[in-house]
Amino acid sequence: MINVEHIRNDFPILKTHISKYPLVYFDNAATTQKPISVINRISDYYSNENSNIHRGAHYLSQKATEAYENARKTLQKFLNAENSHEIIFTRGTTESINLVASSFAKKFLNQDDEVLISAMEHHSNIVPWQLVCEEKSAHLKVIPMDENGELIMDKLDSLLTEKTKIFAITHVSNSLGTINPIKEIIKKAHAKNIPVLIDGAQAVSHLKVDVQELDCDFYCMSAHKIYGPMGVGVLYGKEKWLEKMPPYQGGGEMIKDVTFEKTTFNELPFKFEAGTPNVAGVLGLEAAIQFVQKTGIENIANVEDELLHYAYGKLQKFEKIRFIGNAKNRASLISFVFEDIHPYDAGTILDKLGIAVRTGHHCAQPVMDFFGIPGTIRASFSVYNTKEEIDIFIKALEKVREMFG
Amino acid sequence: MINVEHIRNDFPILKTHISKYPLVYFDNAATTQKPISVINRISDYYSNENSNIHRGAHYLSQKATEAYENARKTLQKFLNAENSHEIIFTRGTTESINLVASSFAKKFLNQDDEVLISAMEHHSNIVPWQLVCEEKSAHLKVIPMDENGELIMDKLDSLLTEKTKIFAITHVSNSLGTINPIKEIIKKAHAKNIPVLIDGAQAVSHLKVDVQELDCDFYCMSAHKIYGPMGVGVLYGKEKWLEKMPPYQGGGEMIKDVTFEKTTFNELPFKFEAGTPNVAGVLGLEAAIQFVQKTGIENIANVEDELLHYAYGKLQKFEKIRFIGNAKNRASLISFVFEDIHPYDAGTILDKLGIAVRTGHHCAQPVMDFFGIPGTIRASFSVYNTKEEIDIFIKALEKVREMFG
Amino acid sequence: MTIKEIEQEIISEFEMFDDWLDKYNYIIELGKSVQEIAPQYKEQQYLIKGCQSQVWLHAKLDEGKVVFTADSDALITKGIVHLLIRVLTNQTPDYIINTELDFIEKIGLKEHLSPTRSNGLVNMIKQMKLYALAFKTKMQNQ
Amino acid sequence: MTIKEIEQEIISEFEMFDDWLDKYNYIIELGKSVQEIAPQYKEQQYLIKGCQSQVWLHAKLDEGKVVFTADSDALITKGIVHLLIRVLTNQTPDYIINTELDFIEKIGLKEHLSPTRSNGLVNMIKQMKLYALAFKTKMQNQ
Ligand SMILES: Cc1ncc(COP(=O)(O)O)c(C=O)c1O
Ligand SMILES: Cc1ncc(COP(=O)(O)O)c(C=O)c1O
Repeated sequence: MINVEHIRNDFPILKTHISKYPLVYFDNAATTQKPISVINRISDYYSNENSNIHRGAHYLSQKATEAYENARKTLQKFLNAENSHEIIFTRGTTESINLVASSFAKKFLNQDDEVLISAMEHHSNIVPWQLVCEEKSAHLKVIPMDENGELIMDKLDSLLTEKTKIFAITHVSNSLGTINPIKEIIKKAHAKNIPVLIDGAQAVSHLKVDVQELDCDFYCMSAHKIYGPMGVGVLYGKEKWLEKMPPYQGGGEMIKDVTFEKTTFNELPFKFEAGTPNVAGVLGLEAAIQFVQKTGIENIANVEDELLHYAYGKLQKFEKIRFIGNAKNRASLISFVFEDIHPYDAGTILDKLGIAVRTGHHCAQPVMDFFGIPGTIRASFSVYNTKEEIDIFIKALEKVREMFG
Repeated sequence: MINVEHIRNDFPILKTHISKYPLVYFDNAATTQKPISVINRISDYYSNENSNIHRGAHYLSQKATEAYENARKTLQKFLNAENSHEIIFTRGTTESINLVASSFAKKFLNQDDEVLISAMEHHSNIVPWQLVCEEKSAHLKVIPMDENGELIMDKLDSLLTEKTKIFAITHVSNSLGTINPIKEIIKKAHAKNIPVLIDGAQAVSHLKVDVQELDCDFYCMSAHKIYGPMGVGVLYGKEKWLEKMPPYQGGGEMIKDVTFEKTTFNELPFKFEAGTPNVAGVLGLEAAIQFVQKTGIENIANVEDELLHYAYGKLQKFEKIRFIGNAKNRASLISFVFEDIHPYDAGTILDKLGIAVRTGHHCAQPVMDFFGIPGTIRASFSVYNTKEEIDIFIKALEKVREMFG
Repeated sequence: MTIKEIEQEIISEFEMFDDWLDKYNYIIELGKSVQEIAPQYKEQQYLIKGCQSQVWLHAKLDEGKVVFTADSDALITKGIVHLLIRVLTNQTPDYIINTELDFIEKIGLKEHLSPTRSNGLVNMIKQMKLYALAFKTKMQNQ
Repeated sequence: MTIKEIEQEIISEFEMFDDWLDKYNYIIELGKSVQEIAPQYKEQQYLIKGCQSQVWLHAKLDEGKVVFTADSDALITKGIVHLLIRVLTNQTPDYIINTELDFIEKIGLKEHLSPTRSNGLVNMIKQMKLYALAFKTKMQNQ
């Protein structure tokens, strides 16, 4: 079992006060807070080990390179990738998706082809595909969802056609909490030889992910959403695809030989890692993964699920509350609106009371449009949150109802 | 005047020993070390302020957003850009150049057009242009240099033609130390209405850069080469170009409105900053810039120039030494080879003696090919280096000569 | 009254509150009492979009003075809209263009005017000045 | 001698040195004494490219044993090349394929075998095993 008090002590920011109120941080789906081990890993790197990597014959460079490549192996094990060179370090989920969209499209997307996404995607898994579809005169197709925020799986068969070149879908919705049945989805797509990219930004901090078991072709994640630093992410890609795809960015690291006439590219993973990598960030991510492994992803999920159910129970009693997203299988976030109170108003008062929740469209405007709302109040829980914090939150919501009711 | 001992105390890593030898870090052109103010800024951010930005109505998010946007203003002032929205935060110089190459080419580069670069570019300012030229069936042209590592300016006029759509050139060469006469170059290009991108990776830590005075169209830099963290860089671009250029990556932050049918993009600078930004990294960069401003860029340049001349004087006496790059106007780095000793051999022994220099092609293979050498030994100095360190370096080189001579 | 006088009046009103709760309750009351914009102006072309809340703004020239009406979908935004209008409506274009407002900061609501708050208010103020400028130009050309 | 015996011999030789300087001087001596590869093999197709230093490697089969010759442009690399050849030359393909070398680590030169050192040595060992495999296949098909 998890000792939450112990874990909270690992996170310096949780001692913050917002004017006279203790911080209640329920904006974990936007970004998680960082344990001291992550913060220290970065400081230690810059204080003792900092060097550019992969190129130097000197000691620091050698050490930094080893540390960086070890982090790649840590990520390989975390996602259970077959090969460490299938792990590409990027700037975040958004860049991972853009890398695939751009590079995959260059090679495999042609006029009148189709790209399939779902109705509950984050902008980061919509816009990159719109851009390449426009460039290639291809079409973006969308698998719809129902009122509960679950995909209408019946539609899948007819949307996966011989024109579909790739299917990009989120593992967990950041606005609804829905956990999609991606294993089944991947199987269906593969039956028609369609590769699948999974946006795992919201999933990896809550679910055990095994890319080989899922058999997904690409998997994307951000370090900052799983206790790691900003400016780092991961793209997992199956070797067979990454080998075939042309490079994304050009520069140092990703080349084998350069002349002005002709350049040959380096092997995986370097082909896709142009420029000086974010070594400190990657080591911070590794420390974050170690925090997750030490704590146990199942333990984390248990804590979070318990918080989710506790919060649901308490929220149910509010008048005029409408939950946005009622999927059966869900991650630890609740989106809701009060029918008579604007999310901005609620958010402002909650903020004054020290509670950090997200209000607005959560970078998922099409989802808001679908439900006919300007935005939601979203509370998302992490392993360091407590029932006491939820009680504070509920009290604050009562205040909100009182003020605007 | 600068008190170097005082400055050295600001850099924790300088106390490191490589086995029994004190570290002599002369690999500053690869990456500089970080002052404690930068390291602490990052830790403090994660310990007290961490939040996602631009989207939240809550206190932490608001504070983080303000800090991030203030850092943009700090960078604006540092480069003397006209507008703060002309400052785009990227992952580094490599990404800044790729962003321009990709986005500019989409709009302005057509078949049989030309892109001009120079013979002394880093791979990061060669390969992105090769990639877009190949895609667009355009041609890459190269302005040559002479045996001293200076551009042959006479050739410039005939290479800047009505076919030239953009001219990308380094401010300071990382392999030769040459400071190019970019102001004059920009004037010549502008006389023919050709925009100019400057690769400033090696320049900003040594020279005062004023983008308005230079009148360059784009200027690129990496935080990690100017005492800042890895994983952050800057693209300065003139508003008139950035406005016209299509977005590079798609995702959160860079949009105004998203529907599945049509997306409208956000205004500058957000249009080019897709996804969760590296807030901690940007604040670390800001702290680095403040370190430079506090120390004074002229003071830094003076210290570095003095080290350069001191080292030159001492190196001159070696037998069979050949300096690669003898430009009159140069930054604080020396590239050289011993005619009878392979750089790898020299580098290995220097490393054993605690001296971190770079050996190899420095991501500038065409430069090495030009001089007919496999690589060089490159010592690059920073404000925290000392003459005593150079003495140690010279002693070590004597040892090298003794062992291989 | 001049803009500065109205600003001062508002500042005095807000000095009465010694905690944020009373202050916000007052803003909410103000929000509820906004004279709503005429329905024909609650349309796309009068919309100032924010990421979080939205503002509709209409302006007309009446005997050399600019008359604003506005609305928002969020009550707190609406309360602040109410204050902005109270200060700027019925003033001459020139005066509107040349006056820097600072009462919002002084009554401790600055955070709502952060460009990153994206509630439409920053752009509303910009838009009010643009209207004033447009009317000024129009008057000069007459 | 078996590969393991030669490895042991080398390890004993290196145990004599008590500082790195003597060790490297010895490697440099070894580098100078490498039996140079025949000029016709010092060509592109025998080249194993590293970012820092390069290795040329040639292999032939002689009475069921693989005979390696090699060269490098850097002396230290050449010294290590010398040691690798001393261990693996004149052994049977099978034996070469199935033996994991560990003497480099034991004599404290592991850093030169880091895949990121890019001096060609890692790929040289790979290439030696590939040659052995090729010869083995060839012998089986005869
Ligand atoms: C489902 C989902 N996809 C993608 C992203 C984008 O991640 P990032 O902003 O870290 O690139 C997010 C988070 O904002 C998300 O929740
Ligand atoms: C001249 C020059 N340009 C570009 C780069 C690439 O910078 P980065 O690797 O930080 O993207 C470097 C440094 O490696 C450089 O020295």
